[in-house]
Amino acid sequence: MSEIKSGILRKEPLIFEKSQPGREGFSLPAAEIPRLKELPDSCLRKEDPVLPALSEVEVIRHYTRLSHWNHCIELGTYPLGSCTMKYNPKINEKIAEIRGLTSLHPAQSQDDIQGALELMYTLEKELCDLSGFSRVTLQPSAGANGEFTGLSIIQKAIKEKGEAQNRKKVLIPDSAHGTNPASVVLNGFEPVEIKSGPDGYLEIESIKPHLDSQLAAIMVTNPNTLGIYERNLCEISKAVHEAGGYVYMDGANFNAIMGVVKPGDIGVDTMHFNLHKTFSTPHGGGGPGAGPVGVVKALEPYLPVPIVEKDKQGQYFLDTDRPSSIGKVHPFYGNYAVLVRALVYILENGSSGLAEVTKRAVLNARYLRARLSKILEIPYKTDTLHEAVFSDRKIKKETGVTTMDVAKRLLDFGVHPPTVYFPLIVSGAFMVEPTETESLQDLDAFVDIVSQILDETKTDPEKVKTAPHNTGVGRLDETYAARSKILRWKKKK
Amino acid sequence: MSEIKSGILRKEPLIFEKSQPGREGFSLPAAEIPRLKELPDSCLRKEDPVLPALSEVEVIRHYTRLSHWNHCIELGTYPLGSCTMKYNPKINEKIAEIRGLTSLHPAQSQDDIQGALELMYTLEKELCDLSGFSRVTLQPSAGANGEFTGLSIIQKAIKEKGEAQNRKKVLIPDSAHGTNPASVVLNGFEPVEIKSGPDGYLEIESIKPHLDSQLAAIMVTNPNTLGIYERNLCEISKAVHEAGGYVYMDGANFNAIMGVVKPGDIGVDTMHFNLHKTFSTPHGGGGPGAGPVGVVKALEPYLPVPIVEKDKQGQYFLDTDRPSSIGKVHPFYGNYAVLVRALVYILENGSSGLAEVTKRAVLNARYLRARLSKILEIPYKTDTLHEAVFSDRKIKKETGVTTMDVAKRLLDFGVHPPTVYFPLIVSGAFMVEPTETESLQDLDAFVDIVSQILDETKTDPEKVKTAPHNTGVGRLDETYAARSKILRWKKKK
Amino acid sequence: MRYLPQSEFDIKKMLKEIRVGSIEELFSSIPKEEKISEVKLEEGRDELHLCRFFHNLAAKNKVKDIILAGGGVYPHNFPAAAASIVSRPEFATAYTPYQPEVSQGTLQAIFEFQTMVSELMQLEVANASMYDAGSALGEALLMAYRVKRGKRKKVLVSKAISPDYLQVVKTMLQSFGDIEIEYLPWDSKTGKTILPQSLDKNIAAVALGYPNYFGVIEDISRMTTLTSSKKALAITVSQDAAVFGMLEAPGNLGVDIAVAEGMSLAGTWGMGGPGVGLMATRKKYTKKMPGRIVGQTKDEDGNSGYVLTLATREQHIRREKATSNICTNQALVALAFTVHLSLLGSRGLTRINALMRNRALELYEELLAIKGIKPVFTGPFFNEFVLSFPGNTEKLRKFLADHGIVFGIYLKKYSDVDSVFDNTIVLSTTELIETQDIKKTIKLVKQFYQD
Amino acid sequence: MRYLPQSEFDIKKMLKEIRVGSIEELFSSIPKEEKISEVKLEEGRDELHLCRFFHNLAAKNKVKDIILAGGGVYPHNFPAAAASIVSRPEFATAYTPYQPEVSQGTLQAIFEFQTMVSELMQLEVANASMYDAGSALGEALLMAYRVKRGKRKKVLVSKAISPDYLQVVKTMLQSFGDIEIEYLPWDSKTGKTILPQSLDKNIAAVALGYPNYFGVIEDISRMTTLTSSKKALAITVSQDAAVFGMLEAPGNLGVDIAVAEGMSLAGTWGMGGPGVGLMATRKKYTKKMPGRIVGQTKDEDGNSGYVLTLATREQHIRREKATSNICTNQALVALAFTVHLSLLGSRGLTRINALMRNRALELYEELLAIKGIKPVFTGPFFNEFVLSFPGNTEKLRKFLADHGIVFGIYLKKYSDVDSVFDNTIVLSTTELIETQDIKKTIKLVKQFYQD
Ligand SMILES: Cc1ncc(COP(=O)(O)O)c(C=O)c1O
Ligand SMILES: Cc1ncc(COP(=O)(O)O)c(C=O)c1O
Repeated sequence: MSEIKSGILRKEPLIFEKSQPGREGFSLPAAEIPRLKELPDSCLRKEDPVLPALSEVEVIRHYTRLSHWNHCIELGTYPLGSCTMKYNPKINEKIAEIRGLTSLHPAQSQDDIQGALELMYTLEKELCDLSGFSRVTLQPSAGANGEFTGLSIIQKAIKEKGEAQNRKKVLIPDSAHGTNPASVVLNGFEPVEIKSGPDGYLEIESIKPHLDSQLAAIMVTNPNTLGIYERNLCEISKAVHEAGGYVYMDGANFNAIMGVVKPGDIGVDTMHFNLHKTFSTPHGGGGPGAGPVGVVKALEPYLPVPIVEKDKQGQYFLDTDRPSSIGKVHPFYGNYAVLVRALVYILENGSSGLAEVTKRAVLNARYLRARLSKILEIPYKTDTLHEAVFSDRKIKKETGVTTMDVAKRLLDFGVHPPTVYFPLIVSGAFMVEPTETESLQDLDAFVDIVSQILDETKTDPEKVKTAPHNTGVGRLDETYAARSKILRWKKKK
Repeated sequence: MSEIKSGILRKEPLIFEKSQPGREGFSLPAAEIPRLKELPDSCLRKEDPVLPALSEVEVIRHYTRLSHWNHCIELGTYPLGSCTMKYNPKINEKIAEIRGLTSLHPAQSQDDIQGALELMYTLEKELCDLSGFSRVTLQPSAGANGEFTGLSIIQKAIKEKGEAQNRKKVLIPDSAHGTNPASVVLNGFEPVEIKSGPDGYLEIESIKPHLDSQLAAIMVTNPNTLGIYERNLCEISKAVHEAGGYVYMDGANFNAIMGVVKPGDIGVDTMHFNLHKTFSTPHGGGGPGAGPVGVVKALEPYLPVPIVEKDKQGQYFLDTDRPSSIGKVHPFYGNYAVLVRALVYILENGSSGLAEVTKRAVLNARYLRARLSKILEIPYKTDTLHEAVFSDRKIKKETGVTTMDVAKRLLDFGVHPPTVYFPLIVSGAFMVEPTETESLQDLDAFVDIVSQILDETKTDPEKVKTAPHNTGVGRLDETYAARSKILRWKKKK
Repeated sequence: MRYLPQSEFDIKKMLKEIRVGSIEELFSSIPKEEKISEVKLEEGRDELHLCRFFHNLAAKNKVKDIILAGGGVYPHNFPAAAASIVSRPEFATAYTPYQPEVSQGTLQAIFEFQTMVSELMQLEVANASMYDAGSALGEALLMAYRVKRGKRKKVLVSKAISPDYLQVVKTMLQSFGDIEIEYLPWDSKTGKTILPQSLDKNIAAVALGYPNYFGVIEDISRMTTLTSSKKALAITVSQDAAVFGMLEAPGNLGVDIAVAEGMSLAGTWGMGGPGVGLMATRKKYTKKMPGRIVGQTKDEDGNSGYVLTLATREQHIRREKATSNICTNQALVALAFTVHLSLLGSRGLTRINALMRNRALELYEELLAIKGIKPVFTGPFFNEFVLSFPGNTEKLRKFLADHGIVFGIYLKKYSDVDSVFDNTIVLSTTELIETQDIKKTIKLVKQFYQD
Repeated sequence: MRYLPQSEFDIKKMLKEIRVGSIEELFSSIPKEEKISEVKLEEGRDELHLCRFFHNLAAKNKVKDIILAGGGVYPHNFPAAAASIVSRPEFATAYTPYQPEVSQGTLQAIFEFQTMVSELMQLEVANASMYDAGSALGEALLMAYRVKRGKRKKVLVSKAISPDYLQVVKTMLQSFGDIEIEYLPWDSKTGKTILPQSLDKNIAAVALGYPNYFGVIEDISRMTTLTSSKKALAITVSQDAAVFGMLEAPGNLGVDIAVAEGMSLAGTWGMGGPGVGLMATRKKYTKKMPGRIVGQTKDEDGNSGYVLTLATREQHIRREKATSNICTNQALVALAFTVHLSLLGSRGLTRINALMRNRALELYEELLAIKGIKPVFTGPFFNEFVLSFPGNTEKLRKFLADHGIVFGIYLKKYSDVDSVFDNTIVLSTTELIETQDIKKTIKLVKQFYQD
């Protein structure tokens, strides 16, 4: 484990503030006088947009310095629960840069992009094999977009059955991610919150009251956001299906069961994958991700258009002639460059390698849980898979220190805190997902740091409450931000 | 200018110390049992070399964290005199990665590497045009290797004249870089130190005593290491030539006169370029560089083999049939990937752009000199071009603070110190070369920092003497290093 | 297993700490019958074979040197300098800046992005990015519905907006259910959308392409006069944010929500994405806006810093009451856009515009000089336009493709609306097109018609 | 002028501070007659044209998929992970670590490099890198001369060392002047260097290739017995450091100075460089060693750190008394080598060795099964060997090249010594060669001889 020292961080003004008239950082063909006379004056800009004027070196220094203010996977442990911050292999990036794979225009004829079509076809097949679904659309841009897509497919299926007026309710456990209820509303459905059982499982009993003709679907995260495998899911699925509803699975945690369980085989009708979680594509500071959606045979007709097919001659083509399709969810083929990376990862590991990845992810998480639960309160004692959620109830009562304080203090040790205050059913949740790419030493170091901080909550609680202390900037005032609403730079007059 | 804050630096153990048995970071075709029985046992290793065993993420984190301990051009001002730490354009790097330019094996037939040959041919022509020499060899790996090559060429010319026994003396001004006398010795010559004149010029009078039949050559850096243009060089060259000697110019400072003076036109017989200085190729933490050598017509026959020629059909070929050549100075074609970058830079700028680069380099240096000489002692008042050398004589006497102390204190402000204690003729030299890629704001910030440090030498000299304070590690004990000679890691027993 | 740091030895130690006998036991909470019984054991590939596999795939694609097609995907230059920043792991392997104190790099860059979007659009507030312009347009319409508190249930949407976007919008609004889309046809002469004389009271918003899919510059002011008269929202969608180097900013024309696609300036246009949807609006609508927003704030010592703010609009706080379900957005593409615009400055951006414009006019004029090639619309265009061609247009495009030219987009596939679309192509240019490329194209077109 | 941050406004301000009227005046210290009178004003190229220019150049090269040639340049894999570290500007745009407190990244990496070289060679001390193995061999011979205090003026150098290296050595020693080279011929049967029965007293060193240019593994112990008996220094030079995954380390065979080329493991082998010369020696010779050395030390608080050390050997301190003139070395290539070996570990390195070895044997055996193809030497080889071919060897190589195969190195050009070199080729393999590549090659060779 690396020792923490303190070094120089350069605080940058905004790039607009560095701008100096007359400088330029571009290299373009020679200036020409634009031929604008054919255009009505009303179309033309009267004032140039205010953009930075700087030389290349100044721009590079600005963003290089800014980059040093970020924590990232390549600097250290990043155990954000539910986010699966695993290492992003470098070979993914190298292959995604191959010009012949990406420098393609959607207007090119399908003959000229056979490689790209084959790539998408192959990725779809791999995802089908892993999940047990019969088809997968690659279009959705992220997990939430996948939820929208899956729910739209369910909606369409319901509509085709002539039940659209009635079936509006979507059941969502209280432990679900915020995108679930938000997606339900975006799809014109009505969310119904379902309480998790005392052991963190979804119980068939709590579903039963809703098994009626208004039921559209249930959205289940499996393993759920406590890291617990929903052992009743099969039974619940059966019940939901019998009631005429559908089962949507939020696949954010698919990394816990990949190679172990195929959701398509256990009653799930549709599910999204997060390629930026399970399949190692970089999170990019918040995207782009990709949220492909798998469906069972019965829902195939409703998949977004186009989908990639292969004809008898082995030629790939885009099938747009799908009359029952929900339409498009992306103007083109989704976050294609992300798809490339995911396929590299899948092919590098192979299905046997991916199953091993799952095992190691769970091994790491359970090890961390075993060690951390000696010092932190774990509200659900149930077995977990890829992550574990702790609570600050006890420390808070005893010392006044909250999960947020502990999180901020963790920053001082060069590791990223876990996800905090989610899921909502755990008070002061501290949700740890180490992923399989952390070493035993990293895990032990993380435990040691948490342990040290817990000691501090007794010996020097102020230190924890006022953390971070080593990060270039202190704890930032979020209330002030919301109140003052400074959302862009403006030229000082 | 960016404000200095302090942030986290992760101190890494040696990678060997992180190693854990059983881990691996490679992805290679499946293991095979090597067929070794045909080999005598004495050829075979009995014990594997001790190398780190780590996963990819661990290796990446190790070196990414280490990288954060470095200052570099892209983080801030790096005004190392004589080193020309200008910004290294990103387009150089991108083009140098084009597979078709570099994935070539020297055993390929010349027909199959026409692009690479044309590239080298073009670079040679460009360097000839810029310098006034009739031919340039691209083989030398760095400036010092260029010095060796140029001197070998001179030596060969002398030999061909039958004067090899006599002509052994090479005159070197006392302001010269250490590589100059070292190269002279490596070439079997005898260095003779020449005192610089009171204004920092090389004076014809100090040369005269040596203009005899023992004179092999004079090595002149122009502009010299004080940044002063050697106004007597033409006259000196004539005198040297008349005495039967040759003129070698150390072209480390060619960036001060590129597009303004052609050394080949003013009496210089041979000169090296530093592509990693003048032509923007990255310094790489100390290389690889490239030190092409230009020669006048008369010295052409002695150039290293091969050289690239173009035949009447426009085909490029390697000419190795050069009976008077000194031979090779590199096993292949020199630091080829560095040559690629230099040509990108030359073609992006064009000759007019390069002349402008020179002007701005001198402008920046003179501006810095003008401002710094208000607060620092400048021992030579003579006009300078691309750099300026200051002395610590006064501050040292008054406050006990040395150039080294000021240099170390500069580190605390996130800028790199200038070259220190060189040239040797200036006591406590502080040799500043900003290069053209620093902005006015960067230059002003540098002056402000120096000024603040000079104030500190009066108000708080201890702070300066014990600097740096913000760099993750304090002033390192070089004497201890030399004494304890710990030059590699060893397994603890 | 280069990504798995657990050695056999580590595993033993860990299992002991967990108090289980084997890794398999860790999965005992999963009902046996749900576990995959027979795993297809496909082997992985080593790095060498992986590279060979993907180079083979790449060889099955044909990269074209001259791309005269746009339609939302404009092959702009993307400088090596910008690419080098985007690939820094400090940016690429971080996530959403939930912990601002160790995410100032990402946060400040997004704040700069918001400022740029706001500047380009001349609208006060921009968010941290949407997936792409198509879904952003859908979100804008939903936002208008929210601004009107769900009381206006109809939106007027130009049929001359990119059909790729319209299909996404249609899916979104259909799923949402409570909003009716009325499509506005275009004038077959001008190519401009036919706006109604006045608006019904139940109209929440009107949306136009700016420029539209045919490259025609719509009468944005006419729309905004109309919308403001009935307090509806005026929305524009632009297929390439670059045009705002020279085209009047939507905000200055009275637009309420401007969305645009940024990927063409962000180096990610290949195969059409990842995109980055830009969205800007008036200050008063801030709380109705979807997506993340970064704001400036300070720490206890008064040091300035940046944080995600106004999160009460978002799903993780408001859940079913959120303004959108978006969570992961397109941050790295937004960064690429930001760094590129930082290098360009307004001078670079207008330079690009001049080149786009002038090459487009050259192409337009030289094509029209060929017998039988005709303009389709009279409306003004900037760098994208529609022409009709004699003979077999598919053959022409194929002929040119075989010579390395992507000759626009064949409009036939969108001909469900108007029969004018037989043999018509929409063409466009960027600064990557040189005069010599146009000469080559013209020569080949002539050759095609002569043969 | 994207690299020049000075605006017109800045320039005015700066000239004023300098107190000159124009930029031209800044050059007034240069005699007028020395200034270029008429400057050829060649325009620069913008990024787009620059890229086009170099892509055109690249198109004039033929990249081959199957490279069966070595001769000092071995196309090993270079993992994307290693490349990503090397391209980090923190490493690439720093210089020689003159200020150790802000160069710990470079310094620690070099210290790790030195450790690896020392481990591979089993010699106590390694330096921070030389330009390439050829010049490193020259430096090693000069070092031996220094160790012998200039009193032994002759070195014995095997003629079976790479001719590319020998030419560099010859240039160096010829220029130096005080050392005579006596070349040792090789045995035309075994391919091993013929060592003398005993050494003269004036011999400072003996140098062998290990393996030699023919791939033959020399009797290193015989050489070291010989040298140690006369207190001369034994030197080996290796064309590819990778072989020390399986070949006995020079240090264990009694070698005093081991040099090797590292570029083939550092991803920079294209066109033969930048190389990186590895050099290791015994502790007692440290002060005679050329090049930079990094050592461990501490700061006032006892924190460990790394610095350039033992600089009194070097030109910047000792000037004409330095052990070498080397200043800028090959640091970034050394870093690439270090990161690659860190990823490989000894398991990866031996894996590579097994693949190199096994493919070489396959190729060797399958070629020998073809009528008329014969081995040239009987000495043991590892992954590089010499065969003689019937018919026109140049034609054979060309035929294979046209099918994407670099079929070894034609030895004809080194035939000044021995006529055995008509129609002989030295072939080698790395882990990038697959069995299917060898099959393809064999098929084509057979086809060549059938036609
Ligand atoms: C459980 C769960 N569901 C859904 C999502 C939404 O996925 P995305 O951010 O890719 O839209 C997340 C993301 O954090 C999640 O953790
Ligand atoms: C004046 C001068 N000459 C020669 C050299 C040696 O050049 P290189 O380091 O490229 O060998 C230098 C390098 O710093 C120098 O400054």
